[in-house]
Amino acid sequence: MPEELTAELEIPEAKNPVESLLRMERMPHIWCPGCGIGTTVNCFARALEQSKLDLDNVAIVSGIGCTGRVAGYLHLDSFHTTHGRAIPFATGMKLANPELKLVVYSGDGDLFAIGGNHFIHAARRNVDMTVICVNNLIYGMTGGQVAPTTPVTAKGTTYPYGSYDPPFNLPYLADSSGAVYVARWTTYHVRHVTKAIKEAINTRGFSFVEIISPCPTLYSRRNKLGDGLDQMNYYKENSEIRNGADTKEVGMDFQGKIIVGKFVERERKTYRQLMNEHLTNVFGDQFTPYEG
Amino acid sequence: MPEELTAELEIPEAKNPVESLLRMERMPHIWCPGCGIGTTVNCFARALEQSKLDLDNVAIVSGIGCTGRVAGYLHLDSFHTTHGRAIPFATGMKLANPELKLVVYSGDGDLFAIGGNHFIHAARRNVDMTVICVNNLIYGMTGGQVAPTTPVTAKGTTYPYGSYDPPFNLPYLADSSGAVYVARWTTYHVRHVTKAIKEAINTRGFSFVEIISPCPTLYSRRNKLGDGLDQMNYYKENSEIRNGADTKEVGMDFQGKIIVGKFVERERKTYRQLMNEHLTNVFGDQFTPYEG
Amino acid sequence: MNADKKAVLTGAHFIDGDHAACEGAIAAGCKFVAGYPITPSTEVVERIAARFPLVGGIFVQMEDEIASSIAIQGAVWAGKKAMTVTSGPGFSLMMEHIGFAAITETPCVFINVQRGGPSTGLPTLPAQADMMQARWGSHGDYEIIAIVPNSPQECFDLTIRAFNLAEEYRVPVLVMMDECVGHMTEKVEIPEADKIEVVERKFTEKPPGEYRMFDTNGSMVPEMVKAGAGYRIHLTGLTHDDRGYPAMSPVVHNKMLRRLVDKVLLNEEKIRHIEEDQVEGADVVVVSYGITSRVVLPAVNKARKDGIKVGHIRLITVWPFPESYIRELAKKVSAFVVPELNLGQIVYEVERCAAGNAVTQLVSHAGGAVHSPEEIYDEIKGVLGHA
Amino acid sequence: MNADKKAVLTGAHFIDGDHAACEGAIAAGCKFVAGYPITPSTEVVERIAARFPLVGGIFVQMEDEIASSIAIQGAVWAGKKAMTVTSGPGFSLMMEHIGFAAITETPCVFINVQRGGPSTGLPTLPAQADMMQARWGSHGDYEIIAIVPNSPQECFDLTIRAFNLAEEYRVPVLVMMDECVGHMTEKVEIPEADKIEVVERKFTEKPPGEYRMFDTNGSMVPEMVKAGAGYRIHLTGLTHDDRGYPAMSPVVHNKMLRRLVDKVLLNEEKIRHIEEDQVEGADVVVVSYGITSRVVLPAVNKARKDGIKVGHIRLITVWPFPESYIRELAKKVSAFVVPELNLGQIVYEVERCAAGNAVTQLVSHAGGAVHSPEEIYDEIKGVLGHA
Amino acid sequence: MARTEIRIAGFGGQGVILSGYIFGKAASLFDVKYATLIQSFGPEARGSACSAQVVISDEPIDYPYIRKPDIMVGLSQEAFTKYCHDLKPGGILITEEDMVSVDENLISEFDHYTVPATRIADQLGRRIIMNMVVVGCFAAVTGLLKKDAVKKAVEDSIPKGTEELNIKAFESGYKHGLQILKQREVQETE
Amino acid sequence: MARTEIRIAGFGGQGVILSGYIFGKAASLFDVKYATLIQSFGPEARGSACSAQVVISDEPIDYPYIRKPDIMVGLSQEAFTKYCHDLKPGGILITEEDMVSVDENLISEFDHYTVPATRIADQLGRRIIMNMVVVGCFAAVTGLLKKDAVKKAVEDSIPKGTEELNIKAFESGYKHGLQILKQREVQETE
Amino acid sequence: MKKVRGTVIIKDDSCKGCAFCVEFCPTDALHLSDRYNAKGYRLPELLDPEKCTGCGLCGLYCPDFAIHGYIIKKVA
Amino acid sequence: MKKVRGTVIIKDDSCKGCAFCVEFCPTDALHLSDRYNAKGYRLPELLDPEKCTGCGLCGLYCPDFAIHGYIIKKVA
Ligand SMILES: Cc1ncc(C[n+]2csc(CCOP(=O)(O)OP(=O)(O)O)c2C)c(N)n1
Ligand SMILES: Cc1ncc(C[n+]2csc(CCOP(=O)(O)OP(=O)(O)O)c2C)c(N)n1
Ligand code: SF4
Ligand code: SF4
Ligand code: SF4
Ligand code: SF4
Ligand code: SF4
Ligand code: SF4
Ligand SMILES: [Mg+2]
Ligand SMILES: [Mg+2]
Repeated sequence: MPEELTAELEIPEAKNPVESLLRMERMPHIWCPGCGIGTTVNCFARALEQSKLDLDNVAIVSGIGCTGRVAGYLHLDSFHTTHGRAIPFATGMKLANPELKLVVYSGDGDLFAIGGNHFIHAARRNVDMTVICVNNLIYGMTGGQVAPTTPVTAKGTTYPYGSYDPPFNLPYLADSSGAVYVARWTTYHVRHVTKAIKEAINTRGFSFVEIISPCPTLYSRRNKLGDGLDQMNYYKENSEIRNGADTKEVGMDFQGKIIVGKFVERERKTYRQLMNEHLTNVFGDQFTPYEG
Repeated sequence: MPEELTAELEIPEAKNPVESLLRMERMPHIWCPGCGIGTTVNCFARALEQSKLDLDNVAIVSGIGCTGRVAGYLHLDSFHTTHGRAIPFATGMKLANPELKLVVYSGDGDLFAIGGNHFIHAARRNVDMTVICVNNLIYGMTGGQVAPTTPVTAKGTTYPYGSYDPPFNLPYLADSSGAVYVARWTTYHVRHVTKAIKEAINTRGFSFVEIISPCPTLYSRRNKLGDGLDQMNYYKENSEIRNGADTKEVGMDFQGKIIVGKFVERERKTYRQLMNEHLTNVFGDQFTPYEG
Repeated sequence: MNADKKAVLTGAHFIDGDHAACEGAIAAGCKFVAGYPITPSTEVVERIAARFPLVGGIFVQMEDEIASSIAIQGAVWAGKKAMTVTSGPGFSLMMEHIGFAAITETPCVFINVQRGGPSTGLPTLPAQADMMQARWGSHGDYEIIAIVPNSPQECFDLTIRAFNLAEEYRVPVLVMMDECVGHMTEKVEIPEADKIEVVERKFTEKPPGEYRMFDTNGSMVPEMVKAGAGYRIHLTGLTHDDRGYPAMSPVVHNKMLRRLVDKVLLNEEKIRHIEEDQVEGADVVVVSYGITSRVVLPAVNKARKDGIKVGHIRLITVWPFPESYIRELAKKVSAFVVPELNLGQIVYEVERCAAGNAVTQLVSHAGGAVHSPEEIYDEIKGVLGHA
Repeated sequence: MNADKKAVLTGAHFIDGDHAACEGAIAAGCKFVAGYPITPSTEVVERIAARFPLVGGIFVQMEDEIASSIAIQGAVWAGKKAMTVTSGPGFSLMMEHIGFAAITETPCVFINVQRGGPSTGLPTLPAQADMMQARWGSHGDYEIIAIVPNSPQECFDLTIRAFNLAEEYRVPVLVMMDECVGHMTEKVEIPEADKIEVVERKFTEKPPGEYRMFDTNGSMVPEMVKAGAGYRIHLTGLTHDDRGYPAMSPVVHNKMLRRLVDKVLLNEEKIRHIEEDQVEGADVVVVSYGITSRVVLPAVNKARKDGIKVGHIRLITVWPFPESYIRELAKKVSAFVVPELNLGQIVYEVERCAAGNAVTQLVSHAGGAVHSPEEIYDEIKGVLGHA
Repeated sequence: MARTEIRIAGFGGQGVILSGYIFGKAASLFDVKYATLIQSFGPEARGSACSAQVVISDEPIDYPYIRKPDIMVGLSQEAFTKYCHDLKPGGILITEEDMVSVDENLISEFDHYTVPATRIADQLGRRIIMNMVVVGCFAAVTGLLKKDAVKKAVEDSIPKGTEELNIKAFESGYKHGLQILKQREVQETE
Repeated sequence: MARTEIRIAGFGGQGVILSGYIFGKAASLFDVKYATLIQSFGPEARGSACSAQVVISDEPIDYPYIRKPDIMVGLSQEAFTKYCHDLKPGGILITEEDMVSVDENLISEFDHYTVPATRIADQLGRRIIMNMVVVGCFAAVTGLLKKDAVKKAVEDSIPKGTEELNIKAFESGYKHGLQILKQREVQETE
Repeated sequence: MKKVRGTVIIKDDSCKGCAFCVEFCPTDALHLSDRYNAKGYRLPELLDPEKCTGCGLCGLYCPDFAIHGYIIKKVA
Repeated sequence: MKKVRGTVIIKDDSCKGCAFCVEFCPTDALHLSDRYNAKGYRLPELLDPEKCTGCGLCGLYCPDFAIHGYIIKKVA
């Protein structure tokens, strides 16, 4: 900051607003230059702030991966579990204490490779939680292997000549499994991401936000797509906002168009609502609702 | 058979046609009176016969469950694997020997509870195999617990006051994961089931046939729905054939209408086709296609 | 603390071991159970599912055992007591999360109703062949506590004890039942709630600023907090320092691991739970556990009638293994006879601790049924050349 | 049989242990690899993925380790040699399928590149803490073979040996590497294809009518067939009879289990692979394996210079444990020193077999790094009061 | 009373396990004895021959399975054939009169009683309570447990609202048992 | 030659590991020595300070890690600061001239050489080959390995098509190293 | 002479009396008889041989592989 | 006097030079300077203070929490 200015100004926000949500003692974080994960954390922090939730009641659960490290940097009750198992951990937590707001924050490999079953089952049950997936189209933490999101022809270390393994269309999978809120944005769309996260955590039930995010170190470099900034510009130029799009239609190709937007927003009773209503029906007064 | 008749007749088919496909030395089977699994086996046997496949090249893979025991009764190369893992076993087998025709034959719990992830991933990859799911809406083998297919309000031992756990709509899940052939029938529709299985095994890619089937011992009895025959009559009276129906619309309610039919039939390259084409593109002559 | 009156089914019941274990869990204050059906354990969760709506608890049937074994840990960090229940194949799938519970010091209970293995094996018949798996089945070094009931009554009693030990030491506690005990129906006396001692979780009294997650303040077991209490904790399965933060350092790893292990091993005498019968002055001592301990009795009685000085010890807590106890005993007796419903597991520990001071003789039964008392009798006689 | 010329990368290479293991697998005739990435093992499958399209093999990245560990068994029954590769957390997830491979006698190879545990632990740093898990991690009784390389060269050599042993005994064979060996780069000499001995699968020559799947005809290992060959076999993870059919009977179970275990244990001497150094006449013998065996050398040399009669044995095959060998040796030496990158695992076996005839001293390092030679030296000196 | 081993065998749906459960419960909750019930589980046990094993004793029961039953109750031919060889020579054998035909040779080896339980149940209006007739007969002819204890166990083990019918069945069975005993006494006196 | 321990340290992207790989390969494939290379892995090792450990010896190498390196190559300030304390007193220290400033006190403890590798690489047209300059300099000043062996290892370890440039860089580094040695000789002679 | 086109074979031992065959025979040719097999299951029987067309549907339904129908080639 | 509405604070140590802030500042107020931090990353800098509106977008983009912009309440 130019010196002349600082001298004469009051500085009302000398602290980066995200910092109040971070464990600053753990900075710098491990993410690479130009990695988009940190950007998503900014959005998440703003969304949380705007949501006016009591932050003491927010619990973050991550699996394992570069994105999985998010939990460790957030100054919230945060749980860095095992690879793929953030959702069932969060399910246990949410069912055991309905007062908690559960946010699962993890990577595409974690949530949809090893963790795919938990995702579809939690969505089916409509357990009240928000799942944020930072989709960098690759396994970052382990060094750039192909993920079930990697577009065909893109290279990863395990498909070094280009992948021929057709990827999932995540919003479609979420939609067809029963998620009540489904949106996709990229790290370029910081304001949309913020809004989407806010909407998702304010939605009762299983909500899902996918954020396409650059992994310069492993995805872009190997695929000769430049650095993080190049990916961001690709997102900027090739994203098409199509709110309400049929999720069937939003699959992604290698460096093709990215359909973003809020795709699904619907009402469904949560697992706990269904349970309480059903058991009250059956037992009337005798039913002892779970106090916790 | 009335005695007068037998005396004077030539009996051209004294052997039940299904017997040539069965390990008769293992009969009687373990299935309860009125259980529909045996009926599906009849259909499967007919379908296989009609398909004119070389039966030595057909491999059956089951998981664990009442339906899982099918593998053990079929006189084919048959594999009774672990609970939920029939599909990845079959994936390994098919990729290792493309000459084999792979049929996964298992229960709803096996394929969609513990095995759900393998199902969606194999469908995504479009590994060439046929998955036959005998959906009795319950875990039979373990004694009648609720499955991820059990309709809400139906009782299982683990939701003894009626389930409030919303079930999957299996054809929709299969469809959205990428299956190239998706059909649902009931054990009442024996001819349709036969035809569907035949079509499925003749389709290249990941095909899926769901067969709704009675479990009198555990599902019907606990839910006061009578015996196997009562369930069959319910299927007869409440099924509606709607070929080409949007799979989104074919979810099932407790004793409600059952939409049956062939829902999906589409073309997609199989995993192996994609692989061979891609690697040939990359390597030309240097590519050494897998000889197996 | 005593058990919750409303939840405890005080009185005498004729129920099987699975159901008794369920009642034990409820009496111990368990409020969350996640499970996935598997023979011969399912009756535990079936009863839980029937009972919880009336006593205030949540049962959820998860999509598999992996999910169950981590969901309970989520519930624990939400402040509840929780358990899961399974048998061999499901137990194998839970191994990763036993390690997670160990490294995160998450108090929780796993019930394994053992059946014949390996793999699908003999689903409806008993075995004791997951005993070593209970200790060694997850990767890396860690210690757990494993206890083995031999009757429905003990399924009740020891499930309570399991929950109590879990809270006391912040370890996963494994209740290693078997099909025979699980499916056997006997009288189970459930005491009045205020006669049941229940160990409550030791939540810290420190305010958020002062609390450090894995700082034990000189004791071996750190105090807990729960999510939503304002502590803003971080929990990880990575090697971590006192604050709970990842630290990829051999030094931190060493410190963390040693405490995880020591809090169990150095407290072995306190955790120890052994039933002794005429061990004083015995020539031969039978070392048994679980259902096998009952089959031993007719054999021991017969041998005693023959004039053989035979003692019997029953390991109720099998892990941590009562190492010093067996070491001392080995110096006094000539032989150990170790009957197991497996091809030899706990006998390895007995033999090791005997250190050549006493002969160790396995009486192996592959499972599917229990030993005949004669098999055991023969070894008691044979081991010292009485035959 | 010899290796396939086209596939073998004959020559001297400067590569790491992971890559060497990949080359070993290819040389051994492995044609199918299913895997799921995990540090520090991923380089094995990454190289496989790069090499297979050029030598005719299929690599598939599965959705998780559970899928990988069963997909390879499907491939084996389709007639191929197959393996999977993982590290701690993934290894824990594979436990159920190690049991399945054991009971179905499916020859296959699992590589576990050990890292610090439990749980996520120290993902990028070495340990030897899955050694007991390798033997006991799946439910039920069974035996496997586990071998432990200490250099990239051995990663190559022993991976071939692993495939050969798998075929010979029809068991899962576990190659228990560690992060240090896996990521260490050294010279690896790959011989000419016709110098590499490869054991081919023993397919039966009996016609379909006469062949019984698990009839061993007096040997201990039944002959195999593959799917598609007209035998119409049935394979199950349930307890099964000679035909491979389920038989829920303790008698059948006993027969089946004893053979599964005996074919490994009774052949222990044949499978045994030990490197001995100045054991004859030694007072103290260091027993080591894997990377630790290299760290031992400077310590042993120093102790010898001090005049201590110290021998060194390195276990290359750790499971089946060379029980009779250690038993005999214990009678001749005063002490064993057992350094391990864990809190004590194989030392339990050494101590048991020593049976009080020799002192057994663990030198434990929690992992994350290797021992310093001094730690080991101190124990060599200390154990006999030389200090 | 020393250890008494009992096997009840029939096919699924006959209430075999419940019968065993009632004996065990009667002994351990309403009489002053110990009891252990063991049953077969699993799909293999569904439908076809199914059996309950009960051990009753004055002392704590160690070995939980039965090895040479003192008493056997056979309710179906298949089950009877499968298990009858185990019965201790001289042991008590109770069979359903219409369901099981017992070989002459065997009868002489055992202390044999038959009970037309199905017929009696049919007369009472519900075949399903056949097993309570058997329980009643068992109580009478074995004298192993106090009648009251068994009756209480019956009441305590059946669905609410069906007490009357079940107790009627029990009493009929008990009466039938007493009658046989009386006849025998008469015969023996003669 | 006895066991020689070498550390090369810098930040990610500088080709630190490749340099170590080349030394090891040169020694074990193209010279007649043994070599072991160990590198740090993982996300913690990405970006920031990264290091390669090489042991070279005439005899088989037992202990694979370095403990007190005989030689250290420092390519970034951060890495240098982190690792320089390990270096054996009197050991050879090679640093990148523009990237690393070395404390006067330290210089006197070690046998210190600097190489303007980045500048030289820039002159040759591609900064990325900076590490080959370092390798060349290392070969010259340490004399540990035959020059030819190192050169061959360079050729054998780089992407096809880049040989010329890399060898040029190597030769420049080598020349620079020889020059320093010569200067020293001169100085010492003086 | 009667016109018999088809008939069925029933394996008494295998039947479990579910009555699928009886219910779904398109010509109502079968009925549940008064015979029970050794396991106590009530057996089906061809009530009216003339009705049977030998369509085989009973066999396609039978979960116990206990019945199968077929067309009679040669009629006496 | 210049009209300065907003400004940014940059933490040099945290920056990794990705240039997200520079690229996506809606008013192009930032540029990559010639300064490098200790880790060798090139640092952004407020090129034209007048342009900065204090919209905060740079901070929302910055993956390293190294920059944040804000509206100046009191202008000298
Ligand atoms: C059971 C298990 N298997 C594998 C791993 C290794 N592993 C760690 S993170 C990861 C994938 C990470 O990819 P993703 O979830 O997309 O996160 P990213 O790093 O890309 O943010 C894998 C395979 C593990 N830790 N545990
Ligand atoms: C890992 C594991 N978990 C649980 C089980 C127990 N189990 C066996 S079959 C089964 C479910 C069977 O349900 P389904 O697949 O619907 O088959 P069905 O019996 O209804 O045909 C379960 C949970 C097991 N064998 N293995
Ligand atoms: S590897 Fe990729 S995802 Fe991981 S921190 Fe680096 S850039 Fe981000
Ligand atoms: S339990 Fe149900 S599914 Fe299983 S065999 Fe019996 S009827 Fe069929
Ligand atoms: S063959 Fe056809 S017509 Fe004849 S009995 Fe069977 S179903 Fe009826
Ligand atoms: S369908 Fe089969 S089992 Fe059922 S009644 Fe007919 S013949 Fe018997
Ligand atoms: S606050 Fe807004 S205008 Fe100012 S530099 Fe940042 S992005 Fe640009
Ligand atoms: S966005 Fe952040 S890390 Fe990137 S250049 Fe700007 S201040 Fe530096
Ligand atoms: Mg990712
Ligand atoms: Mg089912």
